[in-house]
Amino acid sequence: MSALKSRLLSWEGALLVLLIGSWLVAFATVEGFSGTSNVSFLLLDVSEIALMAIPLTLVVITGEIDLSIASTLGLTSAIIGKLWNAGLTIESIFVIALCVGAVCGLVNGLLVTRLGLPSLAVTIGTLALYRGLAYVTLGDKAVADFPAVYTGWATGSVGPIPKPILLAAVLAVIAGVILHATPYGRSVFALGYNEEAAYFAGIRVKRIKLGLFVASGVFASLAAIVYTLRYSSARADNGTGLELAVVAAVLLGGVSFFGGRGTLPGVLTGVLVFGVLRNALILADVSNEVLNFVTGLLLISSVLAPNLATLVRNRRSRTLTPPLMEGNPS
Amino acid sequence: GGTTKDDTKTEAPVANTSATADAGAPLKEGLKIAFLPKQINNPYFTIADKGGAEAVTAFKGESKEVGPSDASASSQVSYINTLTQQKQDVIVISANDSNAVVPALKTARAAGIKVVTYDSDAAPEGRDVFINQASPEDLGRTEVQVLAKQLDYKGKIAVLSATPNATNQNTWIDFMKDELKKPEYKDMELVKVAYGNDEDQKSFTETQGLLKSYPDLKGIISPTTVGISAAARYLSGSQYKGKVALTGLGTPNQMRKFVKDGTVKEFELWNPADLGYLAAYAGGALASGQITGKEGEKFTAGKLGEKTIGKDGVVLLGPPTVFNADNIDSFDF
Amino acid sequence: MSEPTPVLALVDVSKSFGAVRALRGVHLDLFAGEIHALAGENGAGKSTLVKTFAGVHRPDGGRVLLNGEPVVFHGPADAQHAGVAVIYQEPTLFPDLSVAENIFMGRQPRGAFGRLDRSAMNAAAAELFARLGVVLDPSGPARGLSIADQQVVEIAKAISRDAKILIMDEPTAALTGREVQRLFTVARTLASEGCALLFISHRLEEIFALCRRVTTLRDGAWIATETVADLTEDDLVQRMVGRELTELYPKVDVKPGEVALEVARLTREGVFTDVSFTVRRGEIVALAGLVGAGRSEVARAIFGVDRWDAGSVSVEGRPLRAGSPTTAMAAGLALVPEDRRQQGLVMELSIERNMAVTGMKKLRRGPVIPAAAERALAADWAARLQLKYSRLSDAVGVLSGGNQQKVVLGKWLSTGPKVLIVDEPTRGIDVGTKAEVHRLLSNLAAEGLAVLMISSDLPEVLGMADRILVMHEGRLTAEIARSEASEEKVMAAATGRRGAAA
Amino acid sequence: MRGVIERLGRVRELGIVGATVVLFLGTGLSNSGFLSIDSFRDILLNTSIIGLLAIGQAMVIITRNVDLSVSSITGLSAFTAGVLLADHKGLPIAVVVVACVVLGALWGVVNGALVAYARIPALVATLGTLYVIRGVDYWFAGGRQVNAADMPSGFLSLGTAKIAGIPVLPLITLVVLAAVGWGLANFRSGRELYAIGSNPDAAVLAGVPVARRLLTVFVLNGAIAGLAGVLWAARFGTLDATVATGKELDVVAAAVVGGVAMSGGVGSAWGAALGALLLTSISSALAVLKVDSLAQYAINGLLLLAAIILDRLLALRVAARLRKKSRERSTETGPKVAEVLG
Ligand SMILES: Nc1ncnc2c1ncn2[C@@H]1O[C@H](COP(=O)(O)OP(=O)(O)OP(=O)(O)O)[C@@H](O)[C@H]1O
Ligand SMILES: Nc1ncnc2c1ncn2[C@@H]1O[C@H](COP(=O)(O)OP(=O)(O)OP(=O)(O)O)[C@@H](O)[C@H]1O
Ligand SMILES: [Mg+2]
Ligand SMILES: [Mg+2]
Repeated sequence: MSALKSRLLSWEGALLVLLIGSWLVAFATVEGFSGTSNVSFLLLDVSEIALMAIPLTLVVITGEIDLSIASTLGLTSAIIGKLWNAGLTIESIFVIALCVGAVCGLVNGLLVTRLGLPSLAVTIGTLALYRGLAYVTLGDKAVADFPAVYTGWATGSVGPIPKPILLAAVLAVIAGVILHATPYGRSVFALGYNEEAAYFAGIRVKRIKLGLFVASGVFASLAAIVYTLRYSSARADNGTGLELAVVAAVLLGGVSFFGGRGTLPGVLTGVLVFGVLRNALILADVSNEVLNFVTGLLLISSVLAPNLATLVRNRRSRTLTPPLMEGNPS
Repeated sequence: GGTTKDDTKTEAPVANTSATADAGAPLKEGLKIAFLPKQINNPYFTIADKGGAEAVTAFKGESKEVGPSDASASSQVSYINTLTQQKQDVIVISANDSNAVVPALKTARAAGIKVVTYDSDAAPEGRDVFINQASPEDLGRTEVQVLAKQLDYKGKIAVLSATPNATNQNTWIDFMKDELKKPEYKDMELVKVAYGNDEDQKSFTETQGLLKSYPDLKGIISPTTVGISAAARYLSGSQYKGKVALTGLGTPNQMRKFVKDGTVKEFELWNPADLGYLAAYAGGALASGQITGKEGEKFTAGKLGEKTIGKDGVVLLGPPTVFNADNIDSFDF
Repeated sequence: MSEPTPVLALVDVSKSFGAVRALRGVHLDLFAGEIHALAGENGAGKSTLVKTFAGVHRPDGGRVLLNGEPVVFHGPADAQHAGVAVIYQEPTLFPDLSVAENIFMGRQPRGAFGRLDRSAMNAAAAELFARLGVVLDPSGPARGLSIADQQVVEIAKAISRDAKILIMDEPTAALTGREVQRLFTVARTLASEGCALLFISHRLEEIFALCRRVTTLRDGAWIATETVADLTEDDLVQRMVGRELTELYPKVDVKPGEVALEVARLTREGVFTDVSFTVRRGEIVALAGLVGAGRSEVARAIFGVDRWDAGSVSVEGRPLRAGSPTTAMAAGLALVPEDRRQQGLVMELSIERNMAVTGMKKLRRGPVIPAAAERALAADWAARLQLKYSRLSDAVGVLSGGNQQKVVLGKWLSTGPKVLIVDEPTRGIDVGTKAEVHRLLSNLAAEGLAVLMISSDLPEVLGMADRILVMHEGRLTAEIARSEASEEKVMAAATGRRGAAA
Repeated sequence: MRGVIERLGRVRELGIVGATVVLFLGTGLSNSGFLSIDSFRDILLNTSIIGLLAIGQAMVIITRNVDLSVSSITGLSAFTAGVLLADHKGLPIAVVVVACVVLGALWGVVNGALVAYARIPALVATLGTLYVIRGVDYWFAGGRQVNAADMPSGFLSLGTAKIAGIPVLPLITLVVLAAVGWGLANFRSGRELYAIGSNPDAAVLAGVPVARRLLTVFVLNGAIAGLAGVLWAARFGTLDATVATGKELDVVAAAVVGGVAMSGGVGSAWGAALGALLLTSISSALAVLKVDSLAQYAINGLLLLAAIILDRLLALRVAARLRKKSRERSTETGPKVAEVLG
């Protein structure tokens, strides 16, 4: 554990250093970066990713994954548009939207926990399904005329901090406490490492996973509300492909894809690192292919760095730790 | 209580009507003009923006092309924001989502940046002028006419479009449907609108599907460069070659092979390079105060000569070129 | 007498893991044809030594000699090529592959075009099992085998290598008398064929029965290497523990109270049938039987880990819902499972987390768990069980096998259960600790706890149980009171020879 | 005398076969055209590329890893093929094929090294290289598009040519399938892949050269992706930097639908190929069934789920029967634990 902890700490530390470092470099070299308005653009751009990354972190820690979040976002957005055209009050629409997300998550959760299907396969399926339903709902139309009060809220900010980000921050703190300090969080880690042992210890494995999938859906629909409002545009294809960005952020944040390992602060730092680099590179007129490139390298180095460290350590103590410990499920 | 659709009224365009045009003013030098296409590395826009760059160098400005690699609705917004940060003089944009970009564009204009849309318009309050490649009405109707001639006004036809949300394609298709209502088309029937998502492979399989499910299909209109080439490629390799007519929008280089082997008789397209070129000059004129975007104002667009701003700030590029075996070799784009 | 050179030898070898010095200056020579015992408490360093022989660990200091020549094993593959075969303490099987392929992985018999010859492979495996006298389907999957069967497969794997050196780390921990005897016969044959064997066990009688020489370790240090014949069990314990051993089966007699656990006609399709019995407060009831009799399955069904198809279970008169460990725990049940790596512990989590995982509700202050309380609880039980550890925040996985078992016990005892089910509670636990655990169990019983103890260790069963239930092929075949219990009676019932039990 | 694993495995694949048959009959009823030779030809053609990728992916997943970068490798390879053919007229096609396969293999080396030696979880490593390789592709293409017209018709005809009435592309896929399928089932090295996926640590102790095997697997998969790229170029003719974007999920889906468990150690190349066939048949069927284009995505997803669920139910059934029969005592959680991703 100590080794593990230090590894984690070292990784979060490294991320933080990376974040501050890239921030300073951009601040010094990229003109237009330092403006407060730019800071809020930067943050606003990652607000949906941040929102969806929060529950996904927990989901991945339990050894599952949810690739359908971006499609859930699309479906919710489409339904928001449909209902808005139908003349419902925006407030009631928000409530319905959250329920839609909950249902989407519930479907994923039931398929994974009750039928014991691999979540990757299931959520690839629902990725297609939910996006499809979005098209069925809103077709090729786009709904734009949302009330200025709310679109204003979504684009508005307190000081340099956009309101959606504040929302995300509050939720993140709550989730962080739950994950790192409560019995629920302990159970999440335990079953992430060894589902069977957790089950033998009387942890309600299925219920916990189900709950997390539902949460993932709800947060996705929350992200949908933010997205729809800040672009004041409800469309069936909103957020297409966002899932990989979120997964990338979570992994960059040091969450082990095989479950059991990861922290929320790490993930949020990861999200910010992405935001800063993207923004800075675009400002510096770096072409899009380089953006792809950097994203990829970042992702790889996110694990390469700590691994090399451990590898070196092992060289010294000349112990052959069986490789791919990572690879061990449950 | 609560807010419903009826409570919201679309706010009036913030077009800076206060400003007055001075047609005489010279084109400023050193203008910073940025091109923001739907998607970077998309051949069509690459050509268009080359044309734009040519124009900008012509009036001694500096131009650049930035943009997302995915043509998704909102990915343009962060680029608009950064361009605003960089205090460009003009943003020339082809909107992926006519609404989603508006808030950002408003901020840009509030910061004194002129906004020109080309190829695909944004909501009027988001831009000063729109450079229209060809009036949607002309396009929609001519496509049908061209095809009808080829099948002498008889038989089932289908449309192979881009994404279900593509604004241009959808307006064109509406005009096609309207054209088809006319009596002379009574023997023609539009059986299906398929979507190839501007993906080569999807368009290819969709064409297959069309011909499977409608064996008696006589013609296909594909108003997108990706779609038409994919469809043409399937036809040319299948037993339908020459039996099923195909027309739509395509670039000569993509279609040359199929025009020569007889898969396709005719297709149309405007010259993308000219589109970018005109957009650049419009931007220059705006930034130099020659025009403000009001109807009737005039400006000279280099080799394209004088252009007049039409209703709600729309500038027409002119009628599209029709390509066929005779003229195709004289074009290279 | 001029000693021949040892086939494999450790000279002044030391190995540490961070703070833990698992081995310091250990000497060991293995001679062809001898069966050499390695004794030591939990955490003494036996498995570490084994892993150094196997090329898993490379020593920090000292040398490994093969036929007198220094060698460096860069990995298990090297060791295997050098003719070293190892049975690891923890089974290392491929659950998705067939039993036969598990045995012959990387050495599968091949036919034309390097195509591997499955029938030949299965035949060879069947032969090995026959030699070990066990019934196992070579083409069946390894997933779902009991610990015991897994151990059998491991043994088959090792002897199938016809290695020059065979190292066995607690191979008998999971086995019952019959399999052990078989294993010993095989071992003796191998030795007579000139193979050198290293044998580790916490069952001293086995060491005396099988081995010629014994090397003892204490806290990673080499204590002695002597001829078994010149030793008494007490001497050996003395070497291992460094003190006089207290009584091994400190059973205190208690007056059984009212019924705490009642199992009625419990049945699970194809696993066990019509199992009925009761356990009273203060009683220790042993569930004995041969490997595969289905004892663990009964335990798992009672605790709700597996569903049952018919019958009922009630704790203090209140019936339990089928298939819900959570309600079972709420009703006061606790199960110390058979397979500590897969079921008992979360290897990657710290000792304290593992201890607390069953008692989180109790530890909770408001919504959160105070780390201090968690640590206090863990520290308390670590002390009571005399756990060997460097830091409570270390991952349980780095503890020695026996110490891991203690953590599992602590984790369940800390819930203050009414009924405690222990499946092989002292498997892989050294004599010292064994005595501790036994005293713990009987004290708990004395305090009114009802204990159901599954064990393959007959002396333990006879020494600790007030009543002995015997299972055979998924059915209860006998109930024997402490007073008239004897090895013969139990074995008779366990092997299904009815008459004897009556 | 075959083992339970194989028995289970066979059943798993039978499930997919069943689903595919049902799909064909169902669609055939409403539109007999779907059952025409011609349409089978098209479906085979459409399957060949995804199928090829799925076969490679199966190898990787069996070792409890995954390779998401295949789509990018395919894209890069396809564009490279296009450029080679367009800019160097008269370059023998064989040379182009070899070049692309080698290109793919090289990226495979990168993936393999990252996973096997730097010990980065495959998902992270290959998600990373997915971005990196696509970046390289964009940089290389820089907005250029290679059109059918620029490539020799001899090459393009590959996409449509037939041998004995069967198109060439599916034949190529079949050859690869036969090779991989046989190797996985019958070579020691093939079996070792299952061992690695089933229990990596035990594999090390059993003396399996884990790192070397993993490297090989990724290289092979990369090479296959490279080959797929060439086929893509031949079949679709229009090539730019976006070729095959997003296909990685389809490929993984195909493998998983085909009964290759993400938790490693289970599945076969045949299953993966069948999975690919099922998925492509579904989309072809939808196009044929005059389903409203907007509803197609939804139904696609629905059917995908249906396929997985069906497969799962069959597996559970067999497990139950086994338990009753041979006193098999796999734990209640056991199978689920096995199914848990990674
Ligand atoms: N990989 C490891 N990392 C850290 N410490 C370890 C590791 N392996 C063993 N240890 C420590 O080394 C010491 C010796 O462990 P080892 O497993 O050799 O004991 P053992 O004699 O086999 O005990 P048992 O009889 O319970 O199996 C123990 O304190 C253990 O905690
Ligand atoms: N006839 C058999 N056929 C197949 N497997 C068997 C058979 N008999 C026993 N087994 C194996 O033995 C296991 C049952 O052992 P189980 O642990 O339930 O019994 P036990 O009495 O608790 O033995 P242990 O002493 O190992 O706990 C099953 O998992 C199964 O793999
Ligand atoms: Mg040990
Ligand atoms: Mg048992």
